[in-house]
Amino acid sequence: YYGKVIFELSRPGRQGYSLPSNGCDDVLPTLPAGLLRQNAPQLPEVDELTAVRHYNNMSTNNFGVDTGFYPLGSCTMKYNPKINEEMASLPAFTSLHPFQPSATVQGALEAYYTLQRMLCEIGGMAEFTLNPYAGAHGELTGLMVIRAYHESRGDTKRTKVIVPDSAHGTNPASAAVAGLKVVEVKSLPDGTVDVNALRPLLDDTIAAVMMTNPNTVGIFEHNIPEIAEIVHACGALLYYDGANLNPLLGVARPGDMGFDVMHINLHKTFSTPHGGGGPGAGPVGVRAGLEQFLPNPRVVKHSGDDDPLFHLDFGTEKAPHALGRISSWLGNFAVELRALAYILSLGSDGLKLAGTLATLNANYVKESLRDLYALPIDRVCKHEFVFDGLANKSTGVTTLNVAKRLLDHGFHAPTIYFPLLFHESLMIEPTETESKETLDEFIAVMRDIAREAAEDPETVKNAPLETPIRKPDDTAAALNPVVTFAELD
Amino acid sequence: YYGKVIFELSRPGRQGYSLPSNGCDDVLPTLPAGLLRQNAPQLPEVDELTAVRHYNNMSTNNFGVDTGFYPLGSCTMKYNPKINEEMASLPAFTSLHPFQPSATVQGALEAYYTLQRMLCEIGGMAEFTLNPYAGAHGELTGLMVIRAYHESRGDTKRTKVIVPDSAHGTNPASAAVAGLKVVEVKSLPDGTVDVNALRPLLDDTIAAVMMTNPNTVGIFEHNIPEIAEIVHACGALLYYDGANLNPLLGVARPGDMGFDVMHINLHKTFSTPHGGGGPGAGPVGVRAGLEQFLPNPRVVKHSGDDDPLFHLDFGTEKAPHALGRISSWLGNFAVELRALAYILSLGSDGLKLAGTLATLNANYVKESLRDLYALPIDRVCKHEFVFDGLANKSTGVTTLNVAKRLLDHGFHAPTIYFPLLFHESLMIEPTETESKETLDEFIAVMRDIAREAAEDPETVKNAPLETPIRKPDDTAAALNPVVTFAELD
Amino acid sequence: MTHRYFPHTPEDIAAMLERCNMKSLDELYSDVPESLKLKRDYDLQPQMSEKEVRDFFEELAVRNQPLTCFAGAGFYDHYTPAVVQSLASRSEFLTAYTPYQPEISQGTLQYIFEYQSMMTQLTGMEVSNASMYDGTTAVAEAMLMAISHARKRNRVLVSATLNPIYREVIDTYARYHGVRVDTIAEKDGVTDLDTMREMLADGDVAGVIVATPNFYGILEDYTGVADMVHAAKALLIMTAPASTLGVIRTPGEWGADIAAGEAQSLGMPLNFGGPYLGYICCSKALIRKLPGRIVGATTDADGQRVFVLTLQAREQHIRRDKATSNICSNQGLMALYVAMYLSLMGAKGLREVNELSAAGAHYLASRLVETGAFELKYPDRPFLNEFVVRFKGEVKLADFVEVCNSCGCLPGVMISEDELLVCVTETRTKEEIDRYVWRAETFSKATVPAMNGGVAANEMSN
Amino acid sequence: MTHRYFPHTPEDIAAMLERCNMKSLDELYSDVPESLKLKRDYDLQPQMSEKEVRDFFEELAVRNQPLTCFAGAGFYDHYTPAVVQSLASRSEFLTAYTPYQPEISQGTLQYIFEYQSMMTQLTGMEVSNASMYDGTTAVAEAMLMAISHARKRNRVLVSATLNPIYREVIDTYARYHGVRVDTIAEKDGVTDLDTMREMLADGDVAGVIVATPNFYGILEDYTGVADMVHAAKALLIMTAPASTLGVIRTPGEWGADIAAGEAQSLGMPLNFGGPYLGYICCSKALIRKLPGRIVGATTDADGQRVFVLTLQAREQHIRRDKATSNICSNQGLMALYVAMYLSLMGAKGLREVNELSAAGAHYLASRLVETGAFELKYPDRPFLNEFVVRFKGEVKLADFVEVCNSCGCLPGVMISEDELLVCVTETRTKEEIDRYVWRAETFSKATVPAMNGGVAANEMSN
Repeated sequence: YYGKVIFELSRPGRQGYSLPSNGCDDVLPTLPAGLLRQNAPQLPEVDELTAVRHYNNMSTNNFGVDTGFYPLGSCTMKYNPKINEEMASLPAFTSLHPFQPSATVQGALEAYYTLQRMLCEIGGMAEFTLNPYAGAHGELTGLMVIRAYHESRGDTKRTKVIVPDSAHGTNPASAAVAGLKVVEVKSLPDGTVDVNALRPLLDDTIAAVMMTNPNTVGIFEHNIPEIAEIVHACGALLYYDGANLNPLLGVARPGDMGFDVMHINLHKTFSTPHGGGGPGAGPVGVRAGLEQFLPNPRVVKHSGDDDPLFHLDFGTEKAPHALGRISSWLGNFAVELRALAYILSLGSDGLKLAGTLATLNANYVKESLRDLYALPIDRVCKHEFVFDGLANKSTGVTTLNVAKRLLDHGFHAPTIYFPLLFHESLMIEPTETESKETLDEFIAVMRDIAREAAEDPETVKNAPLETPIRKPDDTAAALNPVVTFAELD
Repeated sequence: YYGKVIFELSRPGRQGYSLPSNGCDDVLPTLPAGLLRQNAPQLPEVDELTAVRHYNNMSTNNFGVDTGFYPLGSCTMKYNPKINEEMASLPAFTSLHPFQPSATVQGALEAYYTLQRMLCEIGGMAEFTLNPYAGAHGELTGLMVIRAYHESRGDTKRTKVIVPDSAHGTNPASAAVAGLKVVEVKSLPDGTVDVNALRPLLDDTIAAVMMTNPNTVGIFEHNIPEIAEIVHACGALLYYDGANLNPLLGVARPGDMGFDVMHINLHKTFSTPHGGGGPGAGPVGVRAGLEQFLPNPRVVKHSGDDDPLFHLDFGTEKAPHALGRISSWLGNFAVELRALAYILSLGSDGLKLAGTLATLNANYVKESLRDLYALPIDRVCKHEFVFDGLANKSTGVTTLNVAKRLLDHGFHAPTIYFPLLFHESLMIEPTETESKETLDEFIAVMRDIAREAAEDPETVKNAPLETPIRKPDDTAAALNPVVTFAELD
Repeated sequence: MTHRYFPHTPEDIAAMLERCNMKSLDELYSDVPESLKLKRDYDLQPQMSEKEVRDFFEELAVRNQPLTCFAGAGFYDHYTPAVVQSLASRSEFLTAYTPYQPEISQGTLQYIFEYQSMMTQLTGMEVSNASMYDGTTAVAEAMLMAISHARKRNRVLVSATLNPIYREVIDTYARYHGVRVDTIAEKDGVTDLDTMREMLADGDVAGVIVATPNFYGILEDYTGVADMVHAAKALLIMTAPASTLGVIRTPGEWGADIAAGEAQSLGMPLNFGGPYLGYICCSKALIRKLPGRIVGATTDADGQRVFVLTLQAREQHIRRDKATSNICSNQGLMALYVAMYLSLMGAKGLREVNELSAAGAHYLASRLVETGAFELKYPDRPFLNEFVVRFKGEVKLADFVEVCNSCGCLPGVMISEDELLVCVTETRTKEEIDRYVWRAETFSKATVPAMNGGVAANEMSN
Repeated sequence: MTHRYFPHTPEDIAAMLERCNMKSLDELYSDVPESLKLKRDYDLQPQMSEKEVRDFFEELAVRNQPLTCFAGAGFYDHYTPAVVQSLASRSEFLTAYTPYQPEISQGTLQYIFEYQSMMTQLTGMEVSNASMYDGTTAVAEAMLMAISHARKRNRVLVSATLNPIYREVIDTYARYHGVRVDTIAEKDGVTDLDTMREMLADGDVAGVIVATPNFYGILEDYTGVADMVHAAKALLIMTAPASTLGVIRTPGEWGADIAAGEAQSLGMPLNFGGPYLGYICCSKALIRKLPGRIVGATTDADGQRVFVLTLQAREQHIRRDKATSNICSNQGLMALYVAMYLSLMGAKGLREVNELSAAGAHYLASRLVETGAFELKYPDRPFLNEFVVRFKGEVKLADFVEVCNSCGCLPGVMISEDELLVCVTETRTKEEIDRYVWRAETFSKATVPAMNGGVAANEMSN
């Protein structure tokens, strides 16, 4: 047993809590028995120290950004500043009920409003909503905005979305959830969208074209002005997936490139912690003319003398075309506070530097390894780049092997087998918060692995060798899913 | 290199801070150059993430109570509740300057006063000061109180302190710092003070007798009433070292046993975290009649209607005999807050249970291992007990070997080679917050080690085998001390 | 130029550019057409020191007014033990991402497994995913599961007693996904089961969505409903605030196919709306329709029991436009909150939470009625810890709410001009409840209408 | 009876008692004479739930008034980066004890080694211990070092410009240790070196204790003092608030033998007086007189560089009554604060802290003088960020202080009826300073004496 689950530490009669009495009579017994549960749930019974040790020690089986280098491509694993955690934990924010009257939450509303305006400036957009909970939720919201726009014009034929073949899986999946059909457009060998392949796909059934720029192989889509022109010419809107915004901070804005709708992953570009898979946040921005389609509620600022200054707009009056509500309230508010703290900390100068250094770090790693790893697209990259596995294909060592061998050396693995453009994709995104020394160590290990693959391929194929667990049986897990403690023998 | 030191991660030009400008002119250059330092100190230059990773990963080279069982005898390594950390971190406490007017710190003063009163009740004393910073500092303060008492009576011959041979080193050391000579009294084979050996030592040169009860071998000094009587009869005072108060919570009070002066280690009995060696706190209590000798400042509560209610007394008026100031202010205040939270959480019932279960745990471990380890004192113990190494002395396996072998099994070692009564002391204090399962695991490992010592003594002698570092060379360290980075080559 | 978050010294930059065969940082952007480049700085302030950031947030914070909370309406002021926040902030949990590399992610994988185990116990269902964004989107995705499961049928029935914000989100998802949503009318605060039966008979129903306790806090009796729904070959989707599942009859016991809803009540602070956590559990038969990540147990090369992400073939990164959902990042860390909260509370603690909450709520309800200022809207319906009162005073309920606010109290959520949805949790003391009652008493007797008639009252939706 | 901190179930207790051949928990205390047993419960409340504990402390907290701090007098409101508190709360650091087992304590040992390295850099001395309790006890123990080093000589000279609370603690230690403490008079705010020379000539001096910046904030000129002291075979002990050592001439540069003082200014919150950290550094020749723990580097069996507690033969647990000091637990965790604070700040950051503080202080001093309400007590003495002003107003200084307090400001520490010791750190903004000045201006012009004449003013000692 690598680690017991908490149920295995449970003993009847232990307890890890205590509650104050409120001196009121217990009324549960007076409720109709048929409306109450028959058996207590099987939950652990542990004292406080048992729980503390359990989760404390469990945490040490995890690797985070604070542990070491985490070059997971497309995920922007940059440093998450501690001050942001502290600010988001101020009781005057954490204790607010969402339905408190606006007059009692002016600070919170101003935080939301301020971040909204900052994102507009950064994205080159007219308006933002912070309500979506994650990147994929932002995509869905953005596509709904686009559909609302077309519907408002009575343009109901537009039922398709074009996505590049290099796109992240959330793009087509979001389109499907939004009730749109997906049409894939091919990429050129240099990784950019093939404008000539795109042109014939564009007709009056196309609601939107989804792109990310730089794209998932880290290449700037330099044809974007032309693409924007032909997309708009056919009456469709251009959607910007903000997953890769980081390298463009301070340099170029999606709005200026011709994108109509966009989302931003606050947990990537604006450094909110990834939390083992969320909570993130996926604010959605729109260009002028599309504001009225954003979801409700919205935070609005009244004119100068009004008190209170910030209000909630639920949409009926001002935005009859709004797409409705896509989340409980104003999104993952505490995540938004962290992003606000980050943007304030960096400021206009720091943001530009972040983008530039992220790009520098990626190119540095690329140039330092290109002789040993296959570089299918040999161009200046942005925040990330993709190798197609080892250059020497004769060893039989796969990208998976390389990734696992990296674990043995104390690094998190890059993203592997994505994008789907290449068979052996190994997608590396160092981010700007990594030092040259860290990159040099990573480069040295990657070079060692390449050498080892040639000289002793079996060792690499058997990797990882040093991790506390090795080669879990994924097939067995999927064949006979055991997803709860009750199902364990 | 097991771990680099932060200096080795430094690069000129990096920085991990930023400061706001206050727009005032820099005046440093206008100060006389001869009063300023000539060269900048050699300190690290690192960015924030480098520092975070460094200290984050450094922490994982440590073993704490939250990691696992820590049966370090005489140190009472019980669970440190998280709520206490949170309460002690409330900004309305942490931001207070010590010299703020009393009217602006009434909550802080009340916290101090409340804890003071609680300790009086627990210790059976008339008055407490929380000003001493640690147990040893409390001993020193207590001995000064005793000297101040004798001096106030013109009784100047009393220059000696009697301590048992089983006493912790701080007892004689504190006596020496307080300008007193140490006379050692022997223990009986059962670990208790030999009253017959004590009696002839008592004369009019004795200022105090220092004892702890239960003593350092975990045995209750059942002759304490008689001892108190003869000590008092000779005009000396009886000092209680509170290091071992934990098992007596709710059961017996030093004041009721005849002790005149005592200290309490808040970080032991009242569960403030040990912090790798402090900060602790060593409040000192006195019986009625000795209050006026306590150090300044003191927190006093005015009568009912006064506003503000709590005041600081600096001693001149009310306590001309006070021993003066022994610390900057009111001790380690944030540590006191934690102890207060702990006592409130446990309450009268919980405290008694703590003492009882600590005693139960110790006896349980003792009874479970007595066949394999030498038990020099075979009596009911209190919170801890001492083995004199393995029962089977033929193996050559020492207490040090056993301790190191425990590290291989994920346990912290007990206290070893203390008390000095036995050659191979192995002093085990489980504390009340450990579960029977944890104790059973420890017992099983201890039994395995005893078996291994018989069957394969070399393995045990070579322990630890599994720790990240092994057998550091203490002799080399002491022979040629390298205590700063500048001294490393 | 430098920043505390960036380690690059000028020497580093020079050396790195040289490796890249570049002369300046600008060359890194040689691929970006000049016409697209922003020729100015962002119109934002320059970088702030940490102290200034702190001052900024503290200045915002003082313009919030934390209130003693008698509001629920889906989000509850339960007590979170200090351990939860303390352990969840461990950087190994906080700064990791999706556990793609199980060898160095057992921490995340294991707490998700524990979370799944606990949520299935609470809901009485067989399987759970790793979390959804929140309750509203969890129920909306449950609806999509039903649609996907039904293949051709395209209609969903939703009880009128469901929390209206859930309904709004359902409507949004349904509208674009092409789902028809029909409302099952309510009768005296509960779902009209006769209407439901008739609507099912109309056919084309893929799923039925009901709640208990419902939006009004009423415990509904769904006896026979599962059979009725299943007879129509539809799926029954039930929702409840997760904490109440410690005592109320579970979706599993009612025979539901999917349990989905909000788990904020299991240890998450109110946080002005998020992050929260949506739970979604279902029968094992539906597992391949279940959206999001799922963690399963397996063994590793050394035979150790370990945990991995499993059944990923359902997910967006494999199935793309055929995926069951587009969810990718979810609320991972909040699942840790739930796992730790439920570990500490256990079944007994969760029961006590509900007992105390219900006791306080029933006490407040009867005392409020006694004041004469309020009457219960549904006096004959059983409720747990939330109830609707109708204001009988001469002045406006909004004014009462405002007076309460100015006294540091949030008396509930106004659900109409004269109706207040009131909630009591275990964090409310008798004194706080009595002060509420006293305020109601005083206010109802006051002849002068409330103070400043400014912007009033709680907003939930307009 | 049970408690959330105790894991014992009734079954556990029964099984454990059985192993001990006992029938009841009472038997565990069979060795305690009945006459000594407490026959009642403690007169304390019964156990509290965590929520009640929280409420208790929050109720206390509201009766404290955090003030914008212009007070120093040994304890300074410097800014602590969020990283420090966040990392110091890692349980591996927090819940460990003295690193007796180096194999599983390298975390603690390494940060102490770093701390020692940094403090020697700051003080300009060769070696440092692992920490003392605070500045006052560090200087008192430095005095004991000098006494121990001198063997027969038994007299210590202390400058009158030393912080009086340091002097009080020194006097206490000296009194019981049999040390004679004589005061070197001050002249216009600085140590009178002529007097010092004469007193040294009287003989029997083991050590001389001086400060810079001294209690009045004045940077003293100790040129020639080390030679003078050493000529008398005494040790020179110097003290300075640790943060100022980033810019002022160091004890090492002045030729001191021991540097000892308070390091609270290196990242520790004010915390109403503690925990702080006393530093004590000395020449390598004195290392065996140095009290407390010392960490040294060595190698392990595999040749790795590792850290251990070293020179333990000096310490109380070995030497007992022959030990150099009785210190055992020290301020371990606060050494981590210092190590992290200085890692982040570096020499440049520490210099900026001092630049900003000094700039603010000099600005405030000149503006206060301009108001006409105050004059500088030592107008010709150089100061860094702390200075003494004399109140010239018609009413009482105590009233001014009280007015400031009521406006949320702590204007300094009153060191006499009409003298205020004022400090500015980098955390004070220009606006805050200007508001202070405005208040002084307004107050000095006001004809009415201050409001309620209640309990006034700052207390430091009576």
